[in-house]
Amino acid sequence: MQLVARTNPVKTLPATGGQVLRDVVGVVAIAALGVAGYFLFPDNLALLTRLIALALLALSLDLVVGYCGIATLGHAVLFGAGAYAAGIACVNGMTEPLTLIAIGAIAGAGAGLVMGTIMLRAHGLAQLVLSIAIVQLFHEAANKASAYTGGSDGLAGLSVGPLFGVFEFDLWGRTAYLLGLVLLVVVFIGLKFIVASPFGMLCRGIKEDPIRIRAMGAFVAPNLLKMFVISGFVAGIGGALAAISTQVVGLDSISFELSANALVMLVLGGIGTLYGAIVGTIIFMGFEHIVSAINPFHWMTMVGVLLIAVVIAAPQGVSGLFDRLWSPAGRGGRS
Amino acid sequence: MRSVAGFGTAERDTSMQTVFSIAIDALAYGMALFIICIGLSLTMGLMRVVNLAHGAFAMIAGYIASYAVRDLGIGYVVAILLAIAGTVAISIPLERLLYRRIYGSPQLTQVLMTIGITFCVIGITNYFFGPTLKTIPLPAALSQPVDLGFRSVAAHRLFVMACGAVVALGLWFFIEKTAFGIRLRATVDNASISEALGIRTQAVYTISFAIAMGLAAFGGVVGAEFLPIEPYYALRYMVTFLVVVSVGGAGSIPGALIACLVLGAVDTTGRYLMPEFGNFFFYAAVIAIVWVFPRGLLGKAQ
Amino acid sequence: MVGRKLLGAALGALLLGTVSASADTIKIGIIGPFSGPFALQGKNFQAGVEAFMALNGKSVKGHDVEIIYRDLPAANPAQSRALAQELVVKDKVQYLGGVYFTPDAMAITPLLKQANTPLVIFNAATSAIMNTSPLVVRTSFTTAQTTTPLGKVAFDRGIKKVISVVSDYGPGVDAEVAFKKAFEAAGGQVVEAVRMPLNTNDFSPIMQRIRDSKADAVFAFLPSGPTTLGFVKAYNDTGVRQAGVKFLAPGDLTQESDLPALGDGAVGLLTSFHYAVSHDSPENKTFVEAAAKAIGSPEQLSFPSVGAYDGMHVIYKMIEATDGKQDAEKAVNAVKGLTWTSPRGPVGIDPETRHLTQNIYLREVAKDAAGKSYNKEIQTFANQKDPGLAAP
Amino acid sequence: MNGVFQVDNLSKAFGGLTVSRDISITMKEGARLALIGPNGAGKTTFVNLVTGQLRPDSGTILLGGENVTRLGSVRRVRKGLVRTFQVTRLFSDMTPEEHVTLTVLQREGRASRILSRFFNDSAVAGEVESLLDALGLLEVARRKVGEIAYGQQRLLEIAIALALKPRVLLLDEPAAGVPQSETPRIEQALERLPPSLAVLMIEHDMDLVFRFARHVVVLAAGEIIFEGLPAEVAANSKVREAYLGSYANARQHA
Repeated sequence: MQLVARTNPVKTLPATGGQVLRDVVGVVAIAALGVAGYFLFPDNLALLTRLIALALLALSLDLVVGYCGIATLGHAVLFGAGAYAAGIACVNGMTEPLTLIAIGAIAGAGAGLVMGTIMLRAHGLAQLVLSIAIVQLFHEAANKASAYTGGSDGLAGLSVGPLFGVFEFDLWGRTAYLLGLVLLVVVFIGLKFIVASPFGMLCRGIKEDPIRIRAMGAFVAPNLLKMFVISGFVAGIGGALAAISTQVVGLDSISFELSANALVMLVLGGIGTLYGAIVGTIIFMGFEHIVSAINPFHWMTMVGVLLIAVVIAAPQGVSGLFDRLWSPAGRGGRS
Repeated sequence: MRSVAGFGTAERDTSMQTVFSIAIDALAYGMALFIICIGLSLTMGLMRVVNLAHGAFAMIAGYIASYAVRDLGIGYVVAILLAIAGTVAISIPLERLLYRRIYGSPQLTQVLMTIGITFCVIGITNYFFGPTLKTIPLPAALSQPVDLGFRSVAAHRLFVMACGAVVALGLWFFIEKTAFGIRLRATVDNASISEALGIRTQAVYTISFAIAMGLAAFGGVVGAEFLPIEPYYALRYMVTFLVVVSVGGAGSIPGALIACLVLGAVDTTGRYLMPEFGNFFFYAAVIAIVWVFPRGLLGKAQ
Repeated sequence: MVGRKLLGAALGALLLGTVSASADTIKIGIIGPFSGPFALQGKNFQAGVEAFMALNGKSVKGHDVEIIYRDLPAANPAQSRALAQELVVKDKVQYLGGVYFTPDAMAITPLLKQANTPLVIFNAATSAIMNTSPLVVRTSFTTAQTTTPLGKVAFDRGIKKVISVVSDYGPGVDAEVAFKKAFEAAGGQVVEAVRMPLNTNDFSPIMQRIRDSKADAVFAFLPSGPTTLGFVKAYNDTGVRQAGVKFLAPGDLTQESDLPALGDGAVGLLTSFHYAVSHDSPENKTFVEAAAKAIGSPEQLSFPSVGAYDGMHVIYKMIEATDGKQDAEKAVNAVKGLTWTSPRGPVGIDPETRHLTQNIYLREVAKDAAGKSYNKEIQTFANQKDPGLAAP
Repeated sequence: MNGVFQVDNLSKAFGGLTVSRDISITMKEGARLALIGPNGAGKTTFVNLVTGQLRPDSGTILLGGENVTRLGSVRRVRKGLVRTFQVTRLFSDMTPEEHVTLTVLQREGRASRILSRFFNDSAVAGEVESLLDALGLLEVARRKVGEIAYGQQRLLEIAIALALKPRVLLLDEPAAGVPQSETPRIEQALERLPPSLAVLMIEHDMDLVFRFARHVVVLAAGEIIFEGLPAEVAANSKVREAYLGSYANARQHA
């Protein structure tokens, strides 16, 4: 035991600080961008609120895809669970917005537990297919349970009470937007802590090599499941935010299409950084909004071209491109 | 007494007929799926590309065939050949320009690229051909019902089954028994050694891609009676194709065949017995199969 | 990263901020599926709007009218609300119109009061939408409205037993319920009611069930497009038709834009609906001419166009009544009880429900002299209200 | 004979092919055992059976007197049965410091914690530093593993294993793939392993085996054919026949 017992190292490693500084800058940038959005686009707040809800979904997806290496095309299950839970609670008289957000988060976490339990059985392509099957089943179940969910007509008639009893969710959507922005920043900071925690490192390790992690004496499946639950919590917040701000929950919120969109946004922005999730959502939704306003009939081609262009110009996603610009010397080795 | 017994027999006959009838429907649907999907199984299993744009190429073929038969008055068989040739001709430059960049890329990058291609194809099709359904009129021989004794079946369904069998056998022979098949498998196993052995791997990839697209085209045209051609085809059935191929085990011809037949049977039977829960059956079967065979029915270990 | 994002934001502002209102222009925001799987219906909205403006001018009482289209490819209430909010707040539209899907309409109605903006629905066909806001007017139809007369007519034509087969979603269930009620009230019997998933590709097992049910006719409802085509094909191919089982459906199934694809297989199908492109009247002739020009090829013309056309008529009347001032309540009150002759026949806005009262026609798919399929109107049920709203 | 690690009559067959037959090994504290044998003798299978990657068909594995045969691989690691890999299994995007820190935290049951920082415990940091220092990895502690030399990666494998404070350490070819110039560093690291630790090493490099091992077991075709002192191995005719002869031949030809 001599190796371990020795306590006076010859050389001492300096403290780590660069990453923390970068993250502080990043969080401030997100908050500043959000506030800027509030003043620059006062008439587009509903759209921006939707963007925030989807950014939360993309962030949640990044936890699973980017930090655990689990590809999923069914992540909307977690988002939809949050949206429907908040929606159903609201229709049944629970109108306090923060409570609704909490209900959504818990429902999302529960859905994450179910989804994770099933998906962790398989690997690779089979896992992807499981995720698709699960989202289709949930979609179908939500359609069937129309007495509770409104089925394909959507769950309407949500009248959310004012935030803190003061701020109404009105036409201009200021309350919803600011609530969303605060949630986003808080969640982002929380996630930055989580991915930098021992647990976050462990998950990164599992992503690269589960056998190595087992040989280190750590269980793989329970940790991945834990990440699924956290991911569900975040997606559930996103879903509840969407439900509160639009006052309607539709089947689209628990669909394959939404799952695929979220994955596209995330990969577009770059996986495994958390920033990529936000950047990807802004680019995808912003681009879609602009081109579909310019030409509502044939904008899809332009979105396709954008995706192809990103793969060619920045295979690591847009934030990967940014990373290369930020430190041209440092990260050349990533492949 | 006799009448009761007679009634019982009649009852059993009807139920047997129903079982046969459902089996025939299931077989036809499964085979149609197989023809469309097998090309995707090749690209995913042998070339390791998750080509979500597979359906887009099947759709292009459908448009070509529809145009050829309806507007140019060309015969059905010639139209099929024309559609295959046309689709392959469109796909080769795309392979050179786009797909070649994503061989060996992470799956998610491939997903992004091929979804992008799908969006473009949909947008362009919508622009030039409009959003309406396009049919491919069948020749008289295929549009008549054929009497099988206990029921009549559209001749086209029998044709699809025959096509499926031919494709399965032909492809198996091609990959297992021909010189090109050997090269293809060698390239897949280890591209750099194959290259050292003098195999032109780029050419092998291009040809394999062209074959996969040709199969997509064939499936798109022949299967159009089941999956009608319209611009949204490429996205509408993307999930079905992906699921079927993965359940079978990417790259395995018998795997894809079994998956199509099993899922076709589950789908058809489920929709007969309890249509209101039709999708539940299909996806529950998918989950069950993947649960038991985490690599797909006949998928190879990593 | 900050720089990049701000650059993006600035670019966005540049692109989005260019539309500025001139004082004398009244803007109308139209939301519809202009791309995606339902793009054809969106195109029909546009054709209806453009046909109306071509025939009635682009200004009302000296106020210029400007249309802003916003794409909503599939049912997506969150997106719908965001688009409506943006149209109201940013683009300053005075009227909202369009909306193809029910949940999308449901997402917009809570905004109307605060926005002081009426919504004229060109399509979304669930009865309940009208109860969610007093500022909604609808110029389309409801599934119950178009389906109910079919129940009686089926019984009168000697059909006693029917199997109902619908897609398992809101409109499908509405259709099933409405038909069953009307048919059983007339004395018939619905022997079986099957609801199948929306994304069914192969209908042969359903056809087997229809055969097994020994019904005289099948009542069907599916979303238009590929599913309808597959269903009608299976009806012909599997011998259900040859076995003498009649086909009854609301007219959504045989909409004109699908008829070329349905081909000979559709001939003889019986449907009930509020509008056929072939409707024989001078108003319709003018309309079809203008709308066909707007949409490019006349084969793509279908029922959403007439919903949009009449919707524009209502909006023009609203502008007239308010003289260009934004007053949603006054505008809606002005059109309550309004009657006019639409391309589909005589229509009126029911002052109670704000839904359109109109004729429903029984039609049969037939071939014209040139061999083209069309919906031939063979019977008229005059002045039908929405039974879904009449009896809540 | 009771030791810290005892394997009794371990057998495993894949279909009809027996890959391990009746293998019994006992190790005491401080043991230095080398497991050698020609390619395909079943050495790595043996490690996989012992560490729980594979289930044996029969036989028992005792660790400190406790039967661990039915435990999963993770639980065995937690009880002190630790292995390294023949081909390095490391996270190319992480640094050696991160690898060892993660391992130490995991050993202390803190690796799954969400609400704590990765680098904030000075005791852990001190232990990590001394481990890295002992294996000569301090100067590359903050480099990404993908960028450091292969020999250093092999050393990191050992550092990770040691960070788990094992009772029994299984080294699967610690010098495999390491260039000649870097082997002395590996040897040095092996020499300085804690004396009380029981070490089982699989190795092809006979020089390393003779220098390191106090006891040698020879495996051929899944069976133990020799067990004894290193000095006796070369003299044993069975071993010469089954292994050393062909091995020497192979070397001459190579």
